[in-house]
Amino acid sequence: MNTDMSSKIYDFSTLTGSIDAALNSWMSPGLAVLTELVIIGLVFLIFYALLGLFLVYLERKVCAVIQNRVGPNRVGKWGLLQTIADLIKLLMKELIPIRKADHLLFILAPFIVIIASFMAMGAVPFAKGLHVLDFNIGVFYVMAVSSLGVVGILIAGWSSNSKYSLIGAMRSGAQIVSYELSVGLSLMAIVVFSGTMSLSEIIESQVNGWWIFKGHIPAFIAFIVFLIASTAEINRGPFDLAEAESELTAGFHTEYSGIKFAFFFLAEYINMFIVAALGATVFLGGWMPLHIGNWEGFNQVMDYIPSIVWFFTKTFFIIYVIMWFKWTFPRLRIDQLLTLEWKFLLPISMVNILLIAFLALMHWHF
Amino acid sequence: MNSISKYFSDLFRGISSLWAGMRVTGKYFVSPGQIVTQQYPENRATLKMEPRFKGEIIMPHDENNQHKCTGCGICEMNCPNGSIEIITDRVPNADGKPERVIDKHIFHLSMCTFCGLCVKTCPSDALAFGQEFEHAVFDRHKLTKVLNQPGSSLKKEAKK
Amino acid sequence: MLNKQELSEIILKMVPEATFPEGTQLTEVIVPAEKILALAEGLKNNKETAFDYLISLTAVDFTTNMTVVYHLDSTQFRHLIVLKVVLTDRENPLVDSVSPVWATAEFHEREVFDLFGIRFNNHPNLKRLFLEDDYGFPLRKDFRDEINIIER
Amino acid sequence: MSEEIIKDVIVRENEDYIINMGPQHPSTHGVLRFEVCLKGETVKYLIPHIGYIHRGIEKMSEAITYQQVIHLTDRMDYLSAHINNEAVCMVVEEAMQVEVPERVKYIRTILDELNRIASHQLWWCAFGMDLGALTAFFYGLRDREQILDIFEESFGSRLLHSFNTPGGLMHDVHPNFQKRTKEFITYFRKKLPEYDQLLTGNIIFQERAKGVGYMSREKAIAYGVTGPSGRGSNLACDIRKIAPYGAYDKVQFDEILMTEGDTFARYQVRMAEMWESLKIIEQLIDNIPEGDFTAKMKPIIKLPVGEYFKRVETARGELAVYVVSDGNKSPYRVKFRSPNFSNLFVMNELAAGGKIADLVAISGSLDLVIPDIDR
Repeated sequence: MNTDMSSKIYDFSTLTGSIDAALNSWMSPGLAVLTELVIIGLVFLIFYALLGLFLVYLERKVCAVIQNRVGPNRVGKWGLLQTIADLIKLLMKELIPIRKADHLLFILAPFIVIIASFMAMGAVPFAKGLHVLDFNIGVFYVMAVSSLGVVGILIAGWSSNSKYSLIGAMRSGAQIVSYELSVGLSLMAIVVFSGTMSLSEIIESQVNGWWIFKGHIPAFIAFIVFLIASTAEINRGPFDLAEAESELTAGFHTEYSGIKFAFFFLAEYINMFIVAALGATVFLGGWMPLHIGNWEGFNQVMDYIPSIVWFFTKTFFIIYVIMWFKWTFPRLRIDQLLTLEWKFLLPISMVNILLIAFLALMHWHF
Repeated sequence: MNSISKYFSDLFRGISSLWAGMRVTGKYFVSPGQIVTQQYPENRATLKMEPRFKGEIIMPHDENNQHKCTGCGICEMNCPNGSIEIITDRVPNADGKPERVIDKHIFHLSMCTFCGLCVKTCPSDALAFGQEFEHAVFDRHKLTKVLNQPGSSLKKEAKK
Repeated sequence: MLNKQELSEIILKMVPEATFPEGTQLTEVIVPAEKILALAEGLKNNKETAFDYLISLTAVDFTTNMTVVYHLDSTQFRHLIVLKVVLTDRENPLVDSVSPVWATAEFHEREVFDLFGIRFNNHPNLKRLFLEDDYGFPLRKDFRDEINIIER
Repeated sequence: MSEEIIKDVIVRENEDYIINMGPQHPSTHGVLRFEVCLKGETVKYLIPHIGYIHRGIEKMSEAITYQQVIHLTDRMDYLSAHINNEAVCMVVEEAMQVEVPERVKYIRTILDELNRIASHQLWWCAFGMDLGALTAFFYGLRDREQILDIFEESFGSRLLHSFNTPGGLMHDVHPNFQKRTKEFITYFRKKLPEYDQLLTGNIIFQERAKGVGYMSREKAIAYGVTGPSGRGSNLACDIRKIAPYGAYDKVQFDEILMTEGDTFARYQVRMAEMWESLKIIEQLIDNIPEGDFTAKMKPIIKLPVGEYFKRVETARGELAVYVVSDGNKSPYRVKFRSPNFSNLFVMNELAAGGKIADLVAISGSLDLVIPDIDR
């Protein structure tokens, strides 16, 4: 019954299949795969840059309206070109070499952070059929890759030979390492429900309702824990201790200038997108339209909205909530941050996992 | 047992306080009408400063280019940081007797702190505050202004 | 709340050499330099006076002498008193530091040292607060600085 | 810096992990440098270095007349400029035995309280921003604009208004001063609960502020900490109650005292003081007596020989003006006992043992204004 329903959703794999067939007809299979890789790389690069710039612009506008201001409105129609102007400015800025800094590591750090967010971006299912890396261990892969970012931050803090950045790096190291536990456990909750770790299958399993509704209370708790832990994972919101303006001026990227600073800046926003996409995929059913049980008419109507629109609205809703956190709450102190993780989030998510395993065993979820 | 209940009550009290804060910012997010920013360069035509705004010191001249400054120098004495210099010269008036007349009333806007003592202590109310506030100049010497316009003269009026 | 008469009796018991100038806005006491620390401790620990709050410690250069002025207040009785120490030696003015009695005195005394050059012995760390070391003592009446200060 | 100081810093440097917070630092609210010795995240000791904005106001005021000293004092604690000016005016008026008209007393007290609210609003913005709630900064400033517009309409300038002269006011208040002040009172009574909702109730804020930087009453008295910071540790030091001046004796308001003595207590004292100031203004705004706005004063003011002392409650604590006059038109010696000077040096006692984040919270709760420290 559910196969024909999902067939009506437009399937991008037909598009990718036709490109693949065309390429194979022109050139040898090896060369075809190579050009596909180049195309994917280019598409990703452009998407990456545009998304980063748009998210920076979105954050400045959202924060402006919350604070009763207008936000950027001078460069471009509604200030749309503002972030592009910022990028050009950062490109033109001089890369100030730091005396007695460890130059190799100093240059390497931004690249590690960017590569980590690039790799994590690969596993995100943008729409039905539009999926670059569809591992059968998707969730595990994203978790592993996103923890690479902290290595870059630590290297940046250590190599820029300044006391402020060292403190900032140490703080964010402790923070990210401890919050990965709760992110992992909250994602584990849905893996237990859906039985698989591959992101596309998790979405398929939500065809008759998103996990946050089907898993009722424990899934909702897991979603809240995921939101809090992932905000801490990307050094944002009430947990931005790594670059606490009022204490450490700019934390680990104090000494960076020019394009290296832009890498850190962009990577932070792309990490936010990845975390939001992951949350939307696992909890809110990624590109799967909202289906309610057996209301045929309602489900039909929902299917007409293309799946990519579903994905981006859910992701941008979560991004808005993350931004909402940042512009409302004061900053936590480093020891409160760790007690919140080890004394509150971790026990809650452990009990949650037990509860969910019991529910999955007894099939009490929908 | 009460420590567990305290644990949960702390948790829910905390979350409800967080939600209260988010309600405030959420309320302002959904009401862009509250935006208070003034688009300064664009609204220059409609921007009107308060009549008493202390923009700079000016010497009001009436229609036939006459002002009330007699060149007595009281404002120069009262200015705390010496931003007023009076240059007077002797001109024989109607009945031949040389009389002190103001030549140049030099006002260093760069040193003025807008304390208003000159305006207050001037016996003939010759000085006043102007509402002009755009004083950015590229050359510091432009900030040294001569308040009495060229060719202006003292306004004769019945002695109070 | 003690009035001037009772305060002067208590002080005379502690420091017989104290004198009380007349016609001043507040009750004033002139104390010899070596007795100031004893009087300070006495006034603070005495239950009736309980001067536990040093409002301000400053100095005035009367060209003939340098006077260190202590404004004291009691958080309990809220009666005010002004202690004065007259230092005639202008080259090396010296007076005991009252920082053991009131903690805030340590920094007021550093400011007085910085601007007047009055040294306070057994002061925890008598260094200048505002100015560099080679700069003179600006608030002295005989301080001349042709470059920065224009005599009008 | 002379060699001796450089050598001294080097000696201390290689033993301990010293970072300099300031003089350009987002959370020192001005050019003040904290030399902080750290062990990991906790602060071992802290040495405040001041003098970056020392203009020698006391030396300058020995060369200018009493009317001209007025507009030097609002450059000291620029957030309670009007209260500073009033202090010097009252010293001169008491010395000359000039009785100021009733109308001037009422207007001066209303403007003091408006100035206190504006100062507490800016403190709330900076304190929120120090702890990371950047939105609090904009809400506070948006509401502060209302007061600054009222000031601009009557005085002509928003922050540093030389509106007081010895003997009364420069000129009378603007005709619709009363109407706008009443509008502001109703407007701000709706906004203050939002401040509490956004920050005071917030669990993260309470965790950051409660129990941080405890100051006992004895330590507050020993270090001469006055104003809301002192009242946070149960020290009744409000000069408006001890030695009422202006129209404070005709007004009912209570002095806010907290006993906990930590950063959150100082925060609550200031928040409650905003409500009190609104109450004071409300009692005064409707019955400002008619009359002229200044007493008859000779143009050259010469104080009789002698010493004069006046204490005033600014937004940050007790400002005492001590004037020694030798009879001519400029004072022989002026000493400003500034509240921030004493409030600053208790920092070392409060911050030692805490984290860097606590150091920022404590310095925010003490509400330091650096030009007032250096004068």
